[in-house]
Amino acid sequence: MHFELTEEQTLLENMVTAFVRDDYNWETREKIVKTEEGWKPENWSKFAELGLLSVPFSEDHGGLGGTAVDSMVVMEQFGKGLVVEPFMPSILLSGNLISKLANESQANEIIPKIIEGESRYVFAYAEPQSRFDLSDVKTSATKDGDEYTLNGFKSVVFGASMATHIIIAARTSGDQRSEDGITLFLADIKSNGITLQTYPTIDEYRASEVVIENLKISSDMVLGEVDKAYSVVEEVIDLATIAACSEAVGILQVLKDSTIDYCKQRKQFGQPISKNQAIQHKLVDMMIEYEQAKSILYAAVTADLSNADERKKAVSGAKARIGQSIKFVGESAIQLHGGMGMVDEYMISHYFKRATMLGVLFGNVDFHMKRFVGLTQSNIEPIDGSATIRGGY
Amino acid sequence: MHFELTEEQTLLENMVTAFVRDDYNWETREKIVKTEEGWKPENWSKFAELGLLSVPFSEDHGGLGGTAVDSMVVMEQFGKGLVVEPFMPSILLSGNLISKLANESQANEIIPKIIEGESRYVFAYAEPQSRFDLSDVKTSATKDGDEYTLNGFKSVVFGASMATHIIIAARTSGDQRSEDGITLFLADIKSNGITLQTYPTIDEYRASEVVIENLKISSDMVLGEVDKAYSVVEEVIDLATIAACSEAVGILQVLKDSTIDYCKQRKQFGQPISKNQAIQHKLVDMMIEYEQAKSILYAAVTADLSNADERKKAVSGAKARIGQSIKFVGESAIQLHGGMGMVDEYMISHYFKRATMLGVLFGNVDFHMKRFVGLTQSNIEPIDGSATIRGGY
Amino acid sequence: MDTTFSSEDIAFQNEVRDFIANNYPQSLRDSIAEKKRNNEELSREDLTTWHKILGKNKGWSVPGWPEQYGGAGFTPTQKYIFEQECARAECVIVAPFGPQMCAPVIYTFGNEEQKAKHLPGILSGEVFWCQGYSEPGSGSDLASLKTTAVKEGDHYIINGQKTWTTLAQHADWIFCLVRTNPDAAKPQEGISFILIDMKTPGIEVRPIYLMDGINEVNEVWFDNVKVPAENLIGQENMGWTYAKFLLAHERSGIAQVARSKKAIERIKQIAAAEMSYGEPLIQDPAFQRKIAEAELELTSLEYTELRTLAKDSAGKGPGPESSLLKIKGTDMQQKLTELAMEAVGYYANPHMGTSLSNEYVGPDYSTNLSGSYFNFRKASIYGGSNEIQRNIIAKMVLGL
Amino acid sequence: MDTTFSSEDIAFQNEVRDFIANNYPQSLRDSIAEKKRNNEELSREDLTTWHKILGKNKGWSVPGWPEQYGGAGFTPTQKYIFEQECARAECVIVAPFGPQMCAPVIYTFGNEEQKAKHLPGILSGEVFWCQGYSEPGSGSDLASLKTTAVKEGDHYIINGQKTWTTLAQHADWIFCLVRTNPDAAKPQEGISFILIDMKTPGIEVRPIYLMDGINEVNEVWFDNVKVPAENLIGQENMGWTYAKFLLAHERSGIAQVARSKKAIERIKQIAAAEMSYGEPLIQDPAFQRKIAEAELELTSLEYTELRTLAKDSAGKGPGPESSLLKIKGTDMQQKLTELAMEAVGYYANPHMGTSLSNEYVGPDYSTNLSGSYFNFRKASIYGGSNEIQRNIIAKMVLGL
Repeated sequence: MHFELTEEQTLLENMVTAFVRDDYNWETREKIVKTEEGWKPENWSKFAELGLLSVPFSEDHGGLGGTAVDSMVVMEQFGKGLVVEPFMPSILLSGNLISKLANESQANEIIPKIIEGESRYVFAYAEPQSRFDLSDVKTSATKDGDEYTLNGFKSVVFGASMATHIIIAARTSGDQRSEDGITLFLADIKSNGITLQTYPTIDEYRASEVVIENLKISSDMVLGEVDKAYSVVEEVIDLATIAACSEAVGILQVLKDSTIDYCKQRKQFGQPISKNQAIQHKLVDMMIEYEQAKSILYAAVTADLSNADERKKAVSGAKARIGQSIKFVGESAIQLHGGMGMVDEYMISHYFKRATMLGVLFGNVDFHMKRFVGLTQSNIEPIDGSATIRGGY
Repeated sequence: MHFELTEEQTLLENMVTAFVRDDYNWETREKIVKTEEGWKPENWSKFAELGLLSVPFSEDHGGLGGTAVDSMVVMEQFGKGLVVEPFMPSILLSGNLISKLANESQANEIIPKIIEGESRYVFAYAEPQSRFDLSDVKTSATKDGDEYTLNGFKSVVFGASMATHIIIAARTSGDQRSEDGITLFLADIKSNGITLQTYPTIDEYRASEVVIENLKISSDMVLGEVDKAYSVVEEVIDLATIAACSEAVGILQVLKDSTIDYCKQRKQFGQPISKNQAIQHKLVDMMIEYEQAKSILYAAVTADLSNADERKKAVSGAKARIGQSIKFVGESAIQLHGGMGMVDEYMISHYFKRATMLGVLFGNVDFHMKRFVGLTQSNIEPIDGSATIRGGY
Repeated sequence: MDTTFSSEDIAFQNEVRDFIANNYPQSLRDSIAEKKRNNEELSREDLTTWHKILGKNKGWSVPGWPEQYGGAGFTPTQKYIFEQECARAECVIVAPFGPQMCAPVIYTFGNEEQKAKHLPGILSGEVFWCQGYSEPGSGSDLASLKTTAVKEGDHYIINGQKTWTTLAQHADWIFCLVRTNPDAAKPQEGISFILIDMKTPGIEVRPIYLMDGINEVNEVWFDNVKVPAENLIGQENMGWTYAKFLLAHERSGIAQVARSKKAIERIKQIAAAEMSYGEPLIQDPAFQRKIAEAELELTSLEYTELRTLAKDSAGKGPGPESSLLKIKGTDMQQKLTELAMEAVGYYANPHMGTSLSNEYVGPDYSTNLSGSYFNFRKASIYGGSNEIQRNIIAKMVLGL
Repeated sequence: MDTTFSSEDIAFQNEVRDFIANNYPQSLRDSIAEKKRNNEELSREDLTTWHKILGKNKGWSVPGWPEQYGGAGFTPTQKYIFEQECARAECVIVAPFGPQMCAPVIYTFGNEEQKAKHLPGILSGEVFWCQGYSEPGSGSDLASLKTTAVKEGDHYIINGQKTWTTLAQHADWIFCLVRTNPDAAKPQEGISFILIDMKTPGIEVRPIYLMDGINEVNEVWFDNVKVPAENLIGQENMGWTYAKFLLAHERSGIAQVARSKKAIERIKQIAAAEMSYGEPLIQDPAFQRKIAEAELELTSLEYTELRTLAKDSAGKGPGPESSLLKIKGTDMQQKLTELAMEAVGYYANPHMGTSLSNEYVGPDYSTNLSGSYFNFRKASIYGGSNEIQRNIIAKMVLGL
């Protein structure tokens, strides 16, 4: 039993750490997020060079065959740098879907282009009414001969404006909320029938609303089995959720450490504010919350993720618990920074905003608590307590 | 708009305060709770003399016609003294039921005896499976001619061992949890068919399990209308809940004030522990919690309690919110007292225990939150947000 | 004990309600709604139109002033009713810097000339004020301020920098704490209170953008700014006394109960519109519980405020207990912006009102809810952080 | 990164599991269950039977001791597995005063005679120890202790009073901190560490009853108690150093994760048995949420402990981060006693085990759950209050 990284993982970590340190300092990032596009395509080429884009793919397809620990290693460091390039949506989410579902000809066509940095896919799953429920899909796909026609609306698709292709979850049968009847479709994002409304997010990423009107897709472009996408979608979103947790833990570390440093330097009433016991105890609680968040992330990445029940429990548990840490550590960081915490100019507020939005991504605390309850509190055998009750009620 | 007491209420308050101060100091109380009976019947005579036993009854029946404010005034002071005599169960609960439901002949028979201190009623409503749900009644009453036969089990009836009579809620029709079909019966507590198992409670009161086996009750002894007791029971329990809140607020004041005093006196590392900022802020939060508890109690007693919806909302709101204060103020009081807070010998632990048990009485935080939600979050008109969504989802 | 209003109070409530219904301009309502959706700052016109209308109606723009200065002379209960009605009708808030903050200092400690010169413009809303207290590095330790005022003849020469100056970009005048005696034994003792025309040469206002992208606060720089000595309030080096007086004033009304009630109402309506697992979110027990907890906390706070008010009406003065209203009031505002953001799920993400946001997305009601959440983190920081408020209660109320 | 056990560890786990299954006496289980229902204190026999059985099995009663003293010499992972298995099987806890607290001081700082005299009895469970640290008024400021030891020839004469002495009523020996130099520059510098036979004339044990009515802790009075000088550990006036060493030892294992897991399991079973609105309580969303939050907090804590353990295995030592385990571990124990009490509704009220409680009432599982809740408030007070633990982290870990 140990929590050390393997040699390969350490190399990966050092590589990403070096990228963030050398190519992604605060000024560089500030410039990137202020561009119209909101990312720097050269960084994507850099990721390709570093081999990062191959993380989720099997070694057969030239990939790294990465585990949850590999994703964690990358995302924790990306979190520390607030890296905005669409690594999570395009590689850990869409890439993983393709890795798991593409047939041999699709895989041979698509995967090399992703690894080389030529293609970027995004996955459009959420809809305005679905909230975090992956089975709530209204976007319809109706078949006519060899072709499907899709109509619908997908909301808040991160990285869509940076993508070359899109994977759309659409309903091919069943009721609006049934798990059965969901099918995935691959399409060029510039296809007729797809319109993007792109906007910056509050944490300076880019997302798009995707309007789908009479989009024609050949049945070759179905990804995986017709009607049967749900369980893989759930699995891949779960793994991406671990990635989101990892990014959050990286950010929490920055929030905690920066706040400790700030309180040591900031003087009021003639002494560093860190000399106030009330502030000391709050900093201790931030540290505890960070450690607890990191611990439950470790619990998730070392769980048996190949077992669906174990995976769901580990993922929802981590996302719910880390969501609580985000709120406490984030709000405390701003409070202890005082006015400096409020301003756009100083970096702490950006970490707070990103952490908060990661709390929403793939489901917030309430959503994952409820899912965790469903997995851990059903079929409990009641204890027998009747022996001492008289009167035989 | 004002929060002053009337002249009569001030007199009442002074009277009860004097009783607690003069006749109920800590040593006296300690002796009382250690007796087998767990109360001092002489105090009941004293209450009769002071006119306290007439609080809930109408002036027509020689009562005070007391309001929720009158109950509050008495119970807040009783709370400060941790008075164990069964004023709440016998007067504010059972007395009020009789006041509202007794027919003229019952009233003439019963009420004078209560006011004189000769009779004490208790109300048996809870059952092992009912938790806080007043409509969940399994105890059955079947009619045969002019007589009912009751069978069942009532749990945790406070003050039963001190009572002369009992009011039993029993099911005369309907399903186990239906509001309709509940009837109240008056009985001598020494009747054949009633067995009490009496025990001390963790906070040194007395309660009893009541086993009812083939108890015969004449139909003259039905209190109120057959099958229709539920709504009055709910109302009377609601008013008693305000009394429980009032007692709790009195206790919270003692917990808060004693803790402040203790922290000012207790020295560690060469200074009073109240000089530690972390302790100061905790004391401030205790004070805030106390003030907020007192405020929502005031909101409850000044609400329009004659309107059933307003009453339920005000009562459940107060009980839920005060339940939160009890936990915070109580636990903090013990923590800040350190070892001294843990011991049976020192009075603070007794206040903590009583406050905690008042948090359970008539329903805990979760129960009243749920009831409050039902009253305040149904039939909300959704806001229209569709204007800016494209694609007509 | 009686929380019903007297018939006079009810008549007053009706008067206020009617006045708002008949006089609050729809155009103002539209303008503000539009800017909210665009995440844009309000214009000076947005900020002052309602102030001016109230100013023409029996001094309602300055409810707390004594009648001799043209104030409404409201009783505490009337003030409460007035605030409640304005919140219910979602009227824009009248900026407090002139009416509630500077003016009480002027009419309490100023001379007749100062009263005559400044009070009418504050009452009418023609003259817009801002507050020059905080400085870089001073924070809650206000007395450490460094901006200097050196007397030269009949002028003071001001040098230094103020920060976190709310709405300075619109202000005609600023009231400042400045250091007139750098050698005083205690830092509090060398401070003066002075009024400065923002058009005076040497003043520069630089915007600060908060984390939601809004320019609400500013830096104000003073470079050899020449201010007539007659603008000094009261006595030189007595500014700290006036500032403390003002701080007590500032805290009243800070609980913002009526506005928070309105916010809860809106959150419920949003939660009734948003779907979760195929049902309205308002049927989700976890979300229900949070709304209920907020509602109960607010009811408690409302009665805590009413109790303070009753004490105030009885002439006992609010006292340092008002720190409690600041702590709980801001907790509440923060909790409610959080709940609103949470209600809209993924639609917390879009950031409207930047140069890059072209079209609205998401349901109307979702626009910039996360921005509000982030913006309101300020509430527990400004006006004396909530930690400082706890220190005040510990010392002044509990005697620790 | 790998949290699976090695095959050696799994073999060890099976060995422990089998040993418990074959050797933990059913009569002990019954006796403890009966006392729990009666809210009675455990007898010395209840407390030591299992200790004695473990002592005969390769030093399992003292897992942390080096093998040279007969200890099991467990690796940190083995210790973890051992504790987990004991908790799973609900074995009675081996009192830590001898094995985990006094013994490490003896074998680290004591002389050979002391080791030979005391260690075997501690290992075997024949000799029961208690800890004489706290005094009235000292609390978390341990160094302020007043009990004096004055050297007279080859004896010390001890006078003073210890308090909160857990299980002193059963103890054969007590290890004490005493003041040997009242004139030392700092209070810490005049303290010595001494072992005292409880049968020595002049010692009186007076019971303290906690708020659940249980006599778990005691006062121990010393009236001219004559203790041989050879009972002094290490050097005179160096006791504070040994005490600090001991405190670090005391905190390991304080997280009590395995026991808390068992407690959550039981709470779920109780909630499945209790009814609320005609459904099992475990279907109530508010209660579900609380269980889930506790469970997740515990998983986090488990991995925080495992991370500390991994660091420990790598020879880096646990360090003051173990204060975190104390804080969160005791929070968890308190939360779980609260949930259990809450689960049984009105049946939190009955107080069994008093002279006035004749019959059991309520469901079996409800007995004295409120007593546990009240009793466990101690957990955040003893062993250095959780406030003190936060001070330690602030200073030692965060460098504030």
